[in-house]
Amino acid sequence: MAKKESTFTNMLLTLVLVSLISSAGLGFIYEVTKEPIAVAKDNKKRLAIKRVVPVFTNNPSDQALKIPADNDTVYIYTAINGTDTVGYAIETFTNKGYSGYFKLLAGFLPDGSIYDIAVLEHKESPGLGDQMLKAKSDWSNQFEGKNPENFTLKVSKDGGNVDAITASTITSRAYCDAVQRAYDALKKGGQQ
Amino acid sequence: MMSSSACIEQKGVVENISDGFATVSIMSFSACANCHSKKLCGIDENSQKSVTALTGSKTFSVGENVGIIMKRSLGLKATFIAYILPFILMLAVMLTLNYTGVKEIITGLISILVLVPYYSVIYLFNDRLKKTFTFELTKLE
Amino acid sequence: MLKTFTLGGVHPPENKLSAKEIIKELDIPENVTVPLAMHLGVPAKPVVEKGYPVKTGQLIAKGDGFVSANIHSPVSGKVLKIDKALDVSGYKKDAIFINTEGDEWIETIDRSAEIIKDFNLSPEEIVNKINDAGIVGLGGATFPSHVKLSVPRGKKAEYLLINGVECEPYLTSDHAVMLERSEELMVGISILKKALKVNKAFIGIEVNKPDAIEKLSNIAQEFKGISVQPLEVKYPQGGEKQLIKAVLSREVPSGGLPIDVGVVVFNVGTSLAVYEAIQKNKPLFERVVTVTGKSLQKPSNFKVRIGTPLIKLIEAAGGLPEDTGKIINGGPMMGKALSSAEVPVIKGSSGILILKREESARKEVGPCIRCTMCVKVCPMGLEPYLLMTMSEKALYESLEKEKIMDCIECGSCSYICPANRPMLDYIRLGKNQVGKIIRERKK
Amino acid sequence: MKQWKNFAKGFIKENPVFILFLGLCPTLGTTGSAINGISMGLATMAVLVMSNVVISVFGKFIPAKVRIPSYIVIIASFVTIVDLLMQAYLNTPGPHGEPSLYDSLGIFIPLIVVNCIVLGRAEAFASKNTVLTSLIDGVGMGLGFSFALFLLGSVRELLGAGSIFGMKFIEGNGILLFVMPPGAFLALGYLIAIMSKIKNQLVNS
Amino acid sequence: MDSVILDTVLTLSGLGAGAAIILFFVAQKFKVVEDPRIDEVEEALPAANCGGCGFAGCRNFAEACVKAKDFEGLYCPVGGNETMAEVAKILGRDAVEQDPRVAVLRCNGGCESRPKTNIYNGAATCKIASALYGGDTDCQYGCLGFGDCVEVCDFDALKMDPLTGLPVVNDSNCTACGACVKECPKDLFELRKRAKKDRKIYVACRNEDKGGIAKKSCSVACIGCNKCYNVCPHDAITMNNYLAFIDADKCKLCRKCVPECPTNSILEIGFPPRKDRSAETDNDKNEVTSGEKEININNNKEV
Amino acid sequence: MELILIIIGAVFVNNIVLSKFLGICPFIGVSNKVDTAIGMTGAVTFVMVLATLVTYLIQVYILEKLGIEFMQTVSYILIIAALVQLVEIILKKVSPPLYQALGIFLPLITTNCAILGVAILAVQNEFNLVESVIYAFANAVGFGLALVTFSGIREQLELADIPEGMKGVPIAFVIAGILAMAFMGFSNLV
Amino acid sequence: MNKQIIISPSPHVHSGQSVEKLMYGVIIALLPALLVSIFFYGKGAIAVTLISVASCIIFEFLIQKYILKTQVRIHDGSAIVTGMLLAFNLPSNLPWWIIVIGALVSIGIAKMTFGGIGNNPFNPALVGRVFLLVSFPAHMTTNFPYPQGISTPYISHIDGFSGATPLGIIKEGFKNGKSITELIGDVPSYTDMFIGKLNGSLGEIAGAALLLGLIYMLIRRIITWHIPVSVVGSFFLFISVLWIFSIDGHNIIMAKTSLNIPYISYTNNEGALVPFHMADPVFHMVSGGLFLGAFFMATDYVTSPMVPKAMIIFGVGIGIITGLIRIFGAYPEGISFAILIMNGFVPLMNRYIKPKRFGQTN
Ligand SMILES: Cc1cc2nc3c(=O)[nH]c(=O)nc-3n(C[C@H](O)[C@H](O)[C@H](O)COP(=O)(O)O)c2cc1C
Ligand SMILES: Cc1cc2nc3c(=O)[nH]c(=O)nc-3n(C[C@H](O)[C@H](O)[C@H](O)COP(=O)(O)O)c2cc1C
Ligand SMILES: Cc1cc2nc3c(=O)[nH]c(=O)nc-3n(C[C@H](O)[C@H](O)[C@H](O)COP(=O)(O)O)c2cc1C
Ligand SMILES: Cc1cc2nc3c(=O)[nH]c(=O)nc-3n(C[C@H](O)[C@H](O)[C@H](O)CO)c2cc1C
Ligand code: SF4
Ligand code: SF4
Ligand code: SF4
Ligand code: SF4
Ligand code: FES
Repeated sequence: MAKKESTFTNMLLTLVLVSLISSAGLGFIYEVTKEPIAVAKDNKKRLAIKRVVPVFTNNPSDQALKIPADNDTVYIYTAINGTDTVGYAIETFTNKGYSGYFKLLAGFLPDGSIYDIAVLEHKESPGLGDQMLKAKSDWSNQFEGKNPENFTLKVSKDGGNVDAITASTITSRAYCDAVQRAYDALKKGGQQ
Repeated sequence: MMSSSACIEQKGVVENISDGFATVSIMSFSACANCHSKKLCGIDENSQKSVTALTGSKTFSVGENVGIIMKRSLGLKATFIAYILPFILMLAVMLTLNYTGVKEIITGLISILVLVPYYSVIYLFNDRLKKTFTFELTKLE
Repeated sequence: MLKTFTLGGVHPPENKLSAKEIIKELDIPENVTVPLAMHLGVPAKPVVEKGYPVKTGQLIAKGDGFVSANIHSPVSGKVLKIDKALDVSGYKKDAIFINTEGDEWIETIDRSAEIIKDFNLSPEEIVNKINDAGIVGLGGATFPSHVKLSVPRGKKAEYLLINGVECEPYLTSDHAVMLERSEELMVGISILKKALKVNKAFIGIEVNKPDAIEKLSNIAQEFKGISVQPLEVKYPQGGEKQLIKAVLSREVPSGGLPIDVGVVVFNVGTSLAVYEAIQKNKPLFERVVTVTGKSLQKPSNFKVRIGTPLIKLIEAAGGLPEDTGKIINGGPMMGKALSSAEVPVIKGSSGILILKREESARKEVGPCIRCTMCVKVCPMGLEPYLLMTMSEKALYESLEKEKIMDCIECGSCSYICPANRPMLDYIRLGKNQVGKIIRERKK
Repeated sequence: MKQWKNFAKGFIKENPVFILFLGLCPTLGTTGSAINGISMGLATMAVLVMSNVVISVFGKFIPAKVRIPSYIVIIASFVTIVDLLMQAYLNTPGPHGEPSLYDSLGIFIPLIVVNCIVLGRAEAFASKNTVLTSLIDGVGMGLGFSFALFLLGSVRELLGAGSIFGMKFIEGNGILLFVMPPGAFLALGYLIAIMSKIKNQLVNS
Repeated sequence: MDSVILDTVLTLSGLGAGAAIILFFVAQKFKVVEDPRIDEVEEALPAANCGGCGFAGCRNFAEACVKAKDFEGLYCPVGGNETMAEVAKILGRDAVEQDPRVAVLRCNGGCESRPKTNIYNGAATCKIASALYGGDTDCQYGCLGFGDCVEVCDFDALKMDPLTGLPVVNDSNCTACGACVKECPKDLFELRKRAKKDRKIYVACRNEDKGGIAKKSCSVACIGCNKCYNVCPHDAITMNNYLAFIDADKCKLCRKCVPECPTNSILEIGFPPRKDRSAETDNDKNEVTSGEKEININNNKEV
Repeated sequence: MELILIIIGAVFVNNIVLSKFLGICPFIGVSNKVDTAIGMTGAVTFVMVLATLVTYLIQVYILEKLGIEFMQTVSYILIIAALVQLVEIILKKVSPPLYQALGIFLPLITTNCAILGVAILAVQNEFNLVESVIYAFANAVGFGLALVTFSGIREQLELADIPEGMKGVPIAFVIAGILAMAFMGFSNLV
Repeated sequence: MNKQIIISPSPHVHSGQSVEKLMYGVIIALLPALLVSIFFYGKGAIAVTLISVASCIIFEFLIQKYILKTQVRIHDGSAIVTGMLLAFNLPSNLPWWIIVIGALVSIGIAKMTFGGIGNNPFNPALVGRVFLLVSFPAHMTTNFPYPQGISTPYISHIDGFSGATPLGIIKEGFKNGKSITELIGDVPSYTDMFIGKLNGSLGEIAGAALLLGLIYMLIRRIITWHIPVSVVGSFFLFISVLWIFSIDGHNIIMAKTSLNIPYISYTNNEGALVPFHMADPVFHMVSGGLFLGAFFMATDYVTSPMVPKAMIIFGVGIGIITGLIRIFGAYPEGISFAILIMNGFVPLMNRYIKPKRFGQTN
């Protein structure tokens, strides 16, 4: 099986052929995976929402209510089970983290009490600020079931009801700030 | 080995000799050259390059193993002319065009195309460069 | 502020034990061994054979080429044999063995004590006479003096520097010469001035020899163009490059010679030898040697014949102490440790130092902690720690670039190193190899 | 027997990471945890096996001078396929919202294409050997690579987070540095030293 | 669906074609690819990178072999004839054979036969010590014993014998790379032809002093008495500066010279014990076994 | 200002080698000599910037226009491979002596993952053209900074007594680890 | 009989200087600071120092003896220095096992991996310290006990047993959007900080005592002035320039806090206090580990350049990077990082910056 000679046409032909077959195959796989990829992307938000509000049947991420806040936007997703509104998942943020910006998804029940909160995006320090993650500590559990109406979203140092993460008051403050912003947006959105 | 000497030496083989100049082929190794597994990793693109060098007063024969010596500073100079300068040119053109509000695609294309005149200029300066970049040959025992 | 050189330097304890001792003449030994290689350059060729009768001062070996020097018999007697003998190099090399009979000098030598101040030879005649007399540098390097006096074409000597620094601890022979032979020394310097056609000569002396400074300063007033320059005490001020820097603020360029900055340096002993050769027709066959050491009974300065076994000097100074650890030809910083006390005095022997056993042992070597002390003390601005490591790893190319050849082997680096690293040992090795490579390249 | 040797060499004797130092970027970049490490290893293995097979079949028909670009195209295609598949099926976030496998491997998936192991094997091995041998070689090398990444990932996770595969062994955090970039370098450095020692002992005995 | 696939195909084919064109020119310009035989030759070499061949490393040697027309001056002492035959096969040339050689130490002045007269206290390397003086014994030709040679041997073929203070060559490891020959400042190593069963007879001394002096400094020194020279039936021995030298090429290992030497400075190694003199000499010989071979090393005791 | 932040970010805070783990092979392989490291940095700067420029245009004006972003990997790698070779040919054609000098001085630039990685990251960060190019440049500088520092340390270690088992690659990684740790001091600088 | 005399190359005498003497000199220079620390922190300080020094010595011994199988040279005192300096960089209430990990990293990773004393490119104590800082941020940033048995307005004002250092308080305050005027009440006065009445790591609290140590080392000629002066000087200049730029037309005045402590403050033209988001240079000089780093850690022989000119460049680099990290970075204090980063450049400096050679022709 002698190797092919490297003439110009041969080379051109081979490469084009290889490209052709590869790209055809790729295009095919792309088509096949297009759906699942879209679903997966969609699922990500859906799954996050699922974590912070009770069981729902609609697709909350389809319609989001946009509330402008501090030069940015807070999104409110409404979770509906059958016909009942079972909760609101609110994509909120803060700029006051130790490393500035981070993003939360705060779930509220229709009565305004907090159902659960998830961190979407953050750069807080490992070992300190990142204790706000569910995966790292139970700290964020203290918010569950609290209604900001009568639960001051401030760390105890500042006269609020929140116990700060050890050695991470800044993150704790920022977290409260973000949740408060979500709550404010919910209030505002409720008025709309 | 620590090489703090002012010159670099490469080994090569004399291919051709004509009045005062010898063409020597040397091995040029890829960035992976120092990696001892280059043979397993196919990127072992060592290619042969030939270098023309002054023979000086010594006499060489075809097929002889020789060393090619070049001043280290020349290497840095070559890098500068071949890579750094065009890069600066490219960046300057791009920033200027961008500043004057030319469309992005045009800016991009012109920035690339500016390399054409640059290398043409180098082509014109070839004689000068030839005088600058000279190499010396040594005998190897 | 006293003048001194700017870069580096150390100040080891001076220990000038024999500073107050006047020069004593040592008895002539029964046998002398005169090595043929007592100078830098090609060994001399013997002009006598076994059984030849010789007189004191008679030429027994002739300089072989330009950089070489004549050798004269230090005693009168009979040539016993010409054979290999252990000398200060630590190797056996050719030497002329002479059996002493009486002390009959050749007639031309003027043995009177009178100091002759006038001289009227031309510079060329002076250089020739110095060549004939076999004078080599007595400062230690034993470089043939006539070579130094023949200034190469295109260069011009402006100053003559006389090296009376004697910066090595313990040694006092130059000091003694300056004190006791001051006037002859001055005449010698005048002769050298004439030979070099220079108007100005400086005698550099460290301030730890105040009596010498005073005495020479006084006498210098009689001699035109000679002045004494007191210097701060700092080793290695006696190194010619350092001395030139200290006295004249000139820097001999790297790889250059003093003459490149218009200077020629001679040792005081050499100057005295020049006086004796020119004014008294006396070739170089004896010299002043310090015999010293803390354990020695009588540290002394002796005037001895070349070829005398060192043991004779030591015996005259009270005998070899029980706990002797090292016998050193020269000072503690640059001198050479000898493997035997039987080796003969040569032209370059300025002193014999006996160290006690506990002073002699080197301490355990540790890894370099990069404390920079060696760099700070190196008078040549080198990085000894680096030179040592590169020598160890045989990186000769890098060594050359790091200017290893500039090292004057003063030993300040090894002296100071807290990790007791034998830097100079390795630097010498490196210099050897690099020197070889350079010579090879020149070919 | 020979095939077995061919298969087994990737683990210690010719381990791509510890002995041959290939594919170091993904090795360092994806071993924050054991699971990420092993996933990256397997993804690489998938590409390696597929490209090895394809190239051992078609390699002979490719002229020498376009060998490298053709291989690159083939490999890049497989990489893209793996990328797409992972994006589709391995893209679910963890129970606490941890990033999905696809997200945490990030840029290192497309970078499989420049992993020397893949191209190197294609060039040096697959193009000269039969399909079966190439396949076994691919699996062996791929497993060796996965093993290395798994080992490094486990060490880092254990030291850095006190867990392996997410199973906690200690309360709270470990030595955090090990899950950060510097820890990757340090852990790999010492692992290489240890593994080459083991290898030398194996070779000598 | 179609448009995506079409776009994909078109884009990639375009790029592929572009790459092909570029690469074609690349290939045109850089036409010579490294001779693949270099790799093959390198593969065949022992990869010791010891420099014994005179090249910086095995690869350089491989290049030289491939490029040179014949094997003149090219020999890998480590791989020996087998390797060179293989290299020759790869290159389709005739192999050149060289006699296998082995290093021998031409000094036998151990601590007892060569009493120390000084204590050396400088940097512990032979090179530095030899620059300083002849050595810590009266013999300035002999081994200094700091083991520079041991350091440079890449093959574990040398080790210092703590009893004698001399290096010992392990014949089975020695590849005759010559590193020790280059290293020793006293020039004490010689590469000698390997004879059958690694037997050898050589004068283990380099002392060029006259007999009396030599004998005084070392009891096993060659004193230049000419006795061996006179007895050798094959003219293998030459005398120079009161020192005998046995030419390995001429020596037929007849062992006649050995008993002649009044100072026992001729060593015979690898021979069965002599019958007639066994009673006297056996005590003085220290049987050292290394591998399967038996090597006799004279233990430097005065007879 | 934006651009300066991009530069500081890529050079110090998220150094391509020490914190993003790209281009480790040349980092370990070509870092024995300081001069070569400097030269390599120059060459990599040019290639990285050029590659990012071209891939940016391809991405925005072909792949995204056609909606085939998934072809990123394939097209980038082909382009980069061809580009590197092209530069060599042009240099050779344009000025043989220059080319020869480079040949003696530098190893060939290999398409390593740093170049591809930076091209992809520039797209992922949604930079515009100028930002992408500056980003590529900054990463090249970051690469150079790490490479040159590192080669300096390794050159010095040639003279040190490294324990046998740690020699070579292991010690290189330990140094890289400590260097990466030191660079963590820059975190959050931008 | 021939006496065996010794022979060796020259020189035949030695200055008597030794590694031990130098190291014990450094230890003596560290003692004043240690005493101040023990005075203020009590048993904690003693325990941390003892654990650190002991583990450093033990690790060095074990590694030399059993892993590297080289000569054991713990007697040279360098492990003690490393141990002390590591301890000086730690809070006095650190759990013992973290200290042991730190010592293992210092000696095992940063020193012995490279072949032991003299070979390590990075400062061992600092590698250990930064390792711990990154690995155990909670323990290493916010948990510094306050001095015991001392009552200063600052300490009595604070509740709790431990907290962040003044630098940490300032950094945290700025992050929370507070101005220096609001924060200054939470930190000690300048003089208190200088003499050590503050919370911090063992060695960063006593500027005055460290200064004493520096003077001792300078007199004994253990170190030269170049590095300490250039670090502190460039740091001061850098911070001053930043500060002056950010003052931006406001007036500088000496004000008094509610506790009657003088501090530097700022007013606008109307004489009203203005919020200001940078601490003044004096504050930066007396707080944090600047002196410890500049006097004892940047001067480590092994990891600093060999030539005065390079030493100054090295020092200036440290000063500026420290300032950058303190003002802009994530960490309240940056000198450890700054020294480690500049350690990385030392080989390049050694390569390119050569001493002035004798007879150098330009
Ligand atoms: C490297 C480093 C990272 C930090 N990361 C965070 C963080 O992510 N979140 C936070 O709130 N504080 C962080 N801090 C701030 C300190 O822990 C700060 O002192 C603390 O927020 C004070 O809070 P406390 O009042 O709970 O002690 C960090 C400090 C350092 C030095
Ligand atoms: C090859 C050589 C040539 C020399 N030529 C001269 C010379 O022309 N003029 C001169 O004054 N000294 C000359 N010297 C002598 C040196 O300057 C110097 O005096 C001698 O080497 C001893 O130096 P030292 O005592 O500092 O060790 C020469 C030395 C050597 C080795
Ligand atoms: C380190 C060093 C120290 C020296 N010390 C002295 C000294 O103290 N006295 C002296 O006369 N020569 C000393 N020399 C030799 C001088 O450099 C120089 O060779 C000598 O003065 C020239 O004179 P000469 O040729 O007459 O010996 C020293 C040389 C060196 C390298
Ligand atoms: C002036 C001086 C400063 C030192 N500073 C340190 C230091 O900061 N950290 C350290 O681990 N060792 C230090 N040492 C001790 C020693 O040099 C150090 O352990 C070496 O780096 C180990 O190779 C110092 C020693 C001296 C003499
Ligand atoms: S004096 Fe000694 S320890 Fe100090 S730098 Fe020089 S060699 Fe190293
Ligand atoms: S011996 Fe050489 S290197 Fe050492 S201090 Fe003296 S001149 Fe410098
Ligand atoms: S044989 Fe030579 S190199 Fe070896 S120890 Fe003896 S003198 Fe040294
Ligand atoms: S003993 Fe000498 S010749 Fe033999 S292998 Fe060792 S170094 Fe080479
Ligand atoms: S450069 Fe990244 S894997 Fe090799």
